[in-house]
Amino acid sequence: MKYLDEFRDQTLAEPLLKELRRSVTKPFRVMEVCGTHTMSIFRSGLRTLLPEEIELISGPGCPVCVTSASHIDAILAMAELQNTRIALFGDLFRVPGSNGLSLANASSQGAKVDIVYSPMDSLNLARKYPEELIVFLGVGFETTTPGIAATILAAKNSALDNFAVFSTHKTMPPPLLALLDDPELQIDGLLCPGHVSSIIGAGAYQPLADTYKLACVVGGFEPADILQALILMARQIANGEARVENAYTRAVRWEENSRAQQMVRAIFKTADMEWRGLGVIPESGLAIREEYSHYDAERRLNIKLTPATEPKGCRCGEILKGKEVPSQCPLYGKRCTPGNPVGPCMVSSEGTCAAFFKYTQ
Amino acid sequence: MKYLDEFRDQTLAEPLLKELRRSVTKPFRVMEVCGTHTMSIFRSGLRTLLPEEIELISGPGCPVCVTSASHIDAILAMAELQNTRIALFGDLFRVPGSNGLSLANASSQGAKVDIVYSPMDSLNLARKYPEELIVFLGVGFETTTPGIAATILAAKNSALDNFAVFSTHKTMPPPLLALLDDPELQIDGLLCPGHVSSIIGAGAYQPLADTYKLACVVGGFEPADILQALILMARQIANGEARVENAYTRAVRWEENSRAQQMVRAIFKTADMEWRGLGVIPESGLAIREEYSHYDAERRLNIKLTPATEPKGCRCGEILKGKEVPSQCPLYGKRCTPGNPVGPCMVSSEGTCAAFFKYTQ
Amino acid sequence: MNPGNTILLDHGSGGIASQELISQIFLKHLDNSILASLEDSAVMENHPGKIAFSTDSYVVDPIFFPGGNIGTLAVHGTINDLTMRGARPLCLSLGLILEEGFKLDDLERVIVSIAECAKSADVPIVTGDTKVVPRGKCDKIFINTSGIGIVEDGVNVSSTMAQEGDLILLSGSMGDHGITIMTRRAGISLDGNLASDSAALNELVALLLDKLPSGSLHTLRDPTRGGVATSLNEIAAAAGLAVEIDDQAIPVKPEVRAACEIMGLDPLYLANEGKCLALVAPEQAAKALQLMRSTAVGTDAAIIGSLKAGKAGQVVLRTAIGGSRIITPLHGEPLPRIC
Amino acid sequence: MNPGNTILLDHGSGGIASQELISQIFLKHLDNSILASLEDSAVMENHPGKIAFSTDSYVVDPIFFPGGNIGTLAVHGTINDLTMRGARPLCLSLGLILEEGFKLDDLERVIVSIAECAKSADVPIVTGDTKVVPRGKCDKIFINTSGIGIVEDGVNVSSTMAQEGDLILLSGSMGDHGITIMTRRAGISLDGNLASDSAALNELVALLLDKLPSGSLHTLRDPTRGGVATSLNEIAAAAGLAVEIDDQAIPVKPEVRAACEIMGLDPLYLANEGKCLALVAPEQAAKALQLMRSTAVGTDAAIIGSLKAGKAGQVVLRTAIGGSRIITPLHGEPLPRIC
Amino acid sequence: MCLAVPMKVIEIQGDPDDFLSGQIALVDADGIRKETRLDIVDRWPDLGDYLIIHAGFAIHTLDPQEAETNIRLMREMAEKVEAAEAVEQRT
Amino acid sequence: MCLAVPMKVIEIQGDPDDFLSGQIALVDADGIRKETRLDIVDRWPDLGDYLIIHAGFAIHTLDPQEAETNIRLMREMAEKVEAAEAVEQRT
Ligand code: SF4
Ligand code: SF4
Ligand SMILES: [Mg+2]
Ligand SMILES: [Mg+2]
Ligand SMILES: [Mg+2]
Ligand SMILES: [Mg+2]
Ligand SMILES: [Mg+2]
Ligand SMILES: [Mg+2]
Ligand SMILES: [Mg+2]
Ligand SMILES: [Mg+2]
Ligand SMILES: [Mg+2]
Ligand SMILES: [Mg+2]
Repeated sequence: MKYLDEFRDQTLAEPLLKELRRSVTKPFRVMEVCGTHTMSIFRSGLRTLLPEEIELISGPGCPVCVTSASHIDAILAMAELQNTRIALFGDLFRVPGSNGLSLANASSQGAKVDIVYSPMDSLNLARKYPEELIVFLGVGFETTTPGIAATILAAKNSALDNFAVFSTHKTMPPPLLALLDDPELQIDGLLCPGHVSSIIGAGAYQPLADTYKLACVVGGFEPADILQALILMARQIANGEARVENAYTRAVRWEENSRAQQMVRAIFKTADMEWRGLGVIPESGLAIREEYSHYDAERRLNIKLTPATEPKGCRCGEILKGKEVPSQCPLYGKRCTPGNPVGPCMVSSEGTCAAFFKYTQ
Repeated sequence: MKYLDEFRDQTLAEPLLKELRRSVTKPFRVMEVCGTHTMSIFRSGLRTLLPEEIELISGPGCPVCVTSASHIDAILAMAELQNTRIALFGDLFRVPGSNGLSLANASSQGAKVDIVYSPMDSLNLARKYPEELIVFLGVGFETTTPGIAATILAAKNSALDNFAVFSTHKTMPPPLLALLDDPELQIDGLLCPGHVSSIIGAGAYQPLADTYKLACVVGGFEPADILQALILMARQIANGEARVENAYTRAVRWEENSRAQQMVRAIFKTADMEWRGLGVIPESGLAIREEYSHYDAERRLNIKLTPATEPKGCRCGEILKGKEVPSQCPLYGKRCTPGNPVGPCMVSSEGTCAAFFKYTQ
Repeated sequence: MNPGNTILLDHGSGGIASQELISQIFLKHLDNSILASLEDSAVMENHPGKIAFSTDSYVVDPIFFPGGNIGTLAVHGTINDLTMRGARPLCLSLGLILEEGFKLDDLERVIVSIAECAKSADVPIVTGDTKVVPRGKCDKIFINTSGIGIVEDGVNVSSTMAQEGDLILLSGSMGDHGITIMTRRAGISLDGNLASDSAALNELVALLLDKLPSGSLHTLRDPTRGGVATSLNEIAAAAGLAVEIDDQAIPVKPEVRAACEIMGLDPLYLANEGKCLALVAPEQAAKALQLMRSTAVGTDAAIIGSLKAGKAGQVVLRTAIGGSRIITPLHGEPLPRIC
Repeated sequence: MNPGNTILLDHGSGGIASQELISQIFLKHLDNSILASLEDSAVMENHPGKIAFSTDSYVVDPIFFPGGNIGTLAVHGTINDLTMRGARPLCLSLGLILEEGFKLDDLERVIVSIAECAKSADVPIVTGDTKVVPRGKCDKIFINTSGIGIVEDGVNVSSTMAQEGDLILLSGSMGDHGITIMTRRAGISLDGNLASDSAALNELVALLLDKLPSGSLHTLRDPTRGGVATSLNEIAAAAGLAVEIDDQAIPVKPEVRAACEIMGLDPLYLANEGKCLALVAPEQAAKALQLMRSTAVGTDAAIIGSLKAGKAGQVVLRTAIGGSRIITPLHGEPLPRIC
Repeated sequence: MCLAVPMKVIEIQGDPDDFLSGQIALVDADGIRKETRLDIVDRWPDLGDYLIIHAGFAIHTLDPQEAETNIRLMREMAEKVEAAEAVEQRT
Repeated sequence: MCLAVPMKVIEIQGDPDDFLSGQIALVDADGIRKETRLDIVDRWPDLGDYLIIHAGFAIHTLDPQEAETNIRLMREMAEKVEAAEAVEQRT
């Protein structure tokens, strides 16, 4: 595929790797914030090639994995309602609620559960099943939210009544701030998420660079992209700098995508949000505005979130900060396995706990 | 089974057959009015044993077979309605409407069609599917109608709202009169239907015996019952008598079953009725009274019967009178076969045309 | 295997959940070394003789019923079909289609029955397959079994081998399975001591093949769907002869007959799942009958008629009162009637 | 067959409607003398060698798709499973479960495909069974095929025969079938030139068996559900060895890769229906590759890796940039993702 | 028309004059048991009586004496025939 | 988070300023075609442009020049490394 294959090319990756090794002058720790970065690093085998001075820490950047058990519980309750059909991204299908049950179980019990590729596909479901309420599960960060906002607007514009969104939308900076505010968290650089940055602009990381003295580099998702980003980061660290740099210029500008952000602001407002493994983080989520409350599944179905009862013992918060390893968690390998995940680090197939489990069995 | 096996016994049937042969002094024609008699004569092989002086003519006494194509069309239209479930006796499942399609086809196209043993079973369906209207297909003669009347009353008494009956109920005397009024129809005796007579009483045939000078004998359904009835009939004919006799005294009295008849009269009133193969016969049917119109599917669903368009050419009327044989029908073996029956004589697996087809292939 | 204790779509993915199902339920109960190899196909020693091969799918509703369940039918049915050609059953395959949401406990109950039946008939399940379909796309569980058997040299049993004069034996009572299933269905509730006759016939047939002189057992047929009426028509048609049977000779249990009378059904058209027809040279019929009756599944065996010259393909029944009627094949699924 | 031109419950009754279906659709297209005898089981000549036996049920939705239909899968799938043990396929059974209301035209279309595939692979359908379930109790049509094959003396192909040093050949591109089906499902609409790879591999395998020195072809496996990732894990586990493969050597069509990128899927986990893995002694690998490439179904064949000493059961992938990752078996049905 | 079978009453519920109560009998034939409605039966049965059942409703309470008479009359007729035949054969 | 792929625009419907019209582009990658929404894209694309598509929405119109620069810069970096290495090896 054009604009993908070029950046996967070994003839590019190999010299970039050499340049990276050359640029690294001392050990440093990088948090790759974004789950898609984690995934790409894993799939390309990059982790096995990086100089050992670079320690990669996977951040809280998989929106599916950080969806809290109490949100899943609420979703399972909606799935049981008569005349309700749940539309969702496939990633969410197997994420468990507080009793270990997921939408895969709900589906097996007769809940109507449809996997869609795009939120717009759920409007087609609404047309196809006029007697049902289609509840789209709104998960995602800055990249995904604008499309869901646009879908709500499209529903309104086409007077589709039987459609609502259950919003668990999250924004990226707050959990990063929460992690970075922990003095014990020692990281030197942030590999900033490429597609989130397409929306919020590379400039959004300036405060992080300034406040926490972090080398912030926005990177694309192909191996060469990541290597280039790491080279820039290594150079900053070697030079004692802490700037925002953009290594993904083909997709990311310094400024935000204002069409997308305006769409989000029109439909959503900030709200407190619970994160799996991290608890409630103030102002870290997005709720549907009053004006669009008709499209808000939470209000329309009068859903009350049962206060977070995260499984006792999950150490994800500490693991995400790189302060602990999975085997220190009392649930690891016992109550918490890839087949029956408890925390986000096990839910994500490339999460730290899942990877640890898989490769140490 | 007690009270069945005794009357199937060869040690009884054999001497009765001899007595019958002895009692027959000249050829005579008997119409066995009732489809169950036809069936029993066939299943027991009695037809192969009777003296050849006795010619049996099968009458219009199968309530399923005489249900008109226009009634079936109306039923198929109801079966297509949303939130409607058809409950019916199994016999009706394959009876075709005017375009050759039956409830078996409707079912294959997604219509909800439930076969029941008793009309009361359809009240259970009404309880099980509260959002659907259960339409019970009321077919039957005097024997069946009282139970259906009692079912309507039970629905009313238990305030079951989602239940209605589509009434194609018929009464026996009118079509007999219609057939007997044809001067070309030459019959000497009537084998009167045992279970209809349980309800209407043997006395009901007195006018027929008087008017048409027919030997009328009420018979049970086991071989010995039928033989005994034929013996009584042969004796009457030998003696030039035309009386009503009851050879089924264990189940039939001279008087009607007034509890059953009162039940019918409370719920139904007489109405004109279309018969397959015979056309509309005045006052030959039963319609649900105004007071119970809530349980009348015809009114509740505003069903209009499309005027009888019996397939052109069907000679059932003549065949039922014994005036023609099936091969004289232009549809016989071509458009009309047991797999795709047109007239009642082919619908019933023991009907004259079906039997003719089966045993001459 | 999953917290909800039901079948999930993932159990049919071919991945880890499928493997868990295989090891925790299938291999646990059906274990044998050929099956356990989990290769694309089973490979077994061959035996001299011809190869018999048969397949049947089982979709019975309800899946559990007095006298058996869908699993017992699946094992017995295919064993019987093999046996009806005089084959010694060698092995079975097991193809499952499961509905998302099907209870794992019910699955295990079915698999345990399959294991027991396979073991008691000494016919192992050597290869299998499991698919899962979304809820509402099948009804709990459908099973296919196929089977291989070996027809020893000199054995030649088929409908075309039937000969004029052959006596027709029936190994037991008619209609038990069909009426049992019908009275379990919604809408028709009869209580009583009805039970399916689900049983394997391989021992009974092996006895006939062993003890009767070679060439005297001509035809075998198991009267399943369509009943003995349809099977006899098929035999008569294949043999080009007429069949004559005696109504009073056909064993029918009193409770089955009573249920049939109530619903207006004919036991000759109801399905059986552990019975066979055997056409035997007349001089060996008495011995064949005695052999059948010596087996647990053949205690009610009877000689019910014979093959005659006459209208090819016609089946005539002599009735209790000495009359006769022609028995046609089943026209449509038997349904309860009012007239 | 009926005025509505759809399957009715009566078509599964075992009576006259069933017989009409058999003669007017099945025998019309699948005709051969063994099937046409319509006995309880087929009886065939045996052949020297071991017996291979396999079964699979097919429940694919949609039933028609570019590159094939449920019928082509049913024939190819079981032929391929037999072939994966080095067997020469002898015959197939055909078990149909039909939904009341299924269009007879669609049924005939499927049967015609089955007939064509069976004929072109020279593996006849010798026995069959048809059941009909009420509307809503299955999804249009489910098919089971089981098959018998003969493994000639001296042939011994299985996962346990895989040896250290064996080279791993793949007969063609990955993911074609899986991605084609996924993009036909409701909710996910991609246009493009995607087509299932449904094909029979018996000729390709026969060629390898004939032309390679005896004993040099060790293992065959068709990477269907679970994809090549899962098949390689199964081989590694059975052989007690490690597998190492090269990502860049694995053939994937550009359009398949593009569709996978869009939906976040990995072609290594997608089903294939006309491909096989072959493990060959290293000195014969080049010849085996050339033989594969000489067949119509093997033009894109490639050597993708080898069997190594190492952690038993582990599969390691060398990535395009020279890194490595561990390939686990499929965890759950692949679903489109956003991250 | 009108398949109906005799079954023996083994239990009775309800009251002949109260249509609002369930008028139900449990009946048996050769071990097969079935609930049948008594709403339209001509005569309220006693335990041990036989009912003629059609489509779930008892339409008639069989008079056991009448039934025995029925059989007896037929038997007599039959015996007379046999006797006559025996005479014929002897002559 | 946020799987997204570049695909080439081959057809455009709707108007950048009218949210009520369907804002849709037909996009292609290696023969795979998909309709994508343009509601939230940063810059209204021209035919032949590449869009970055996430969950059915274009989130960014790829600047072809920027992309080429992107690749060029990487290549230059890579070439420099190779050249340096060649020098090293020679010495
Ligand atoms: S093992 Fe499970 S519970 Fe423990 S930290 Fe990891 S994800 Fe959380
Ligand atoms: S053959 Fe058919 S159409 Fe003709 S008289 Fe008989 S039933 Fe009527
Ligand atoms: Mg396989
Ligand atoms: Mg079979
Ligand atoms: Mg069978
Ligand atoms: Mg399989
Ligand atoms: Mg179900
Ligand atoms: Mg059979
Ligand atoms: Mg298989
Ligand atoms: Mg297979
Ligand atoms: Mg079969
Ligand atoms: Mg369907």
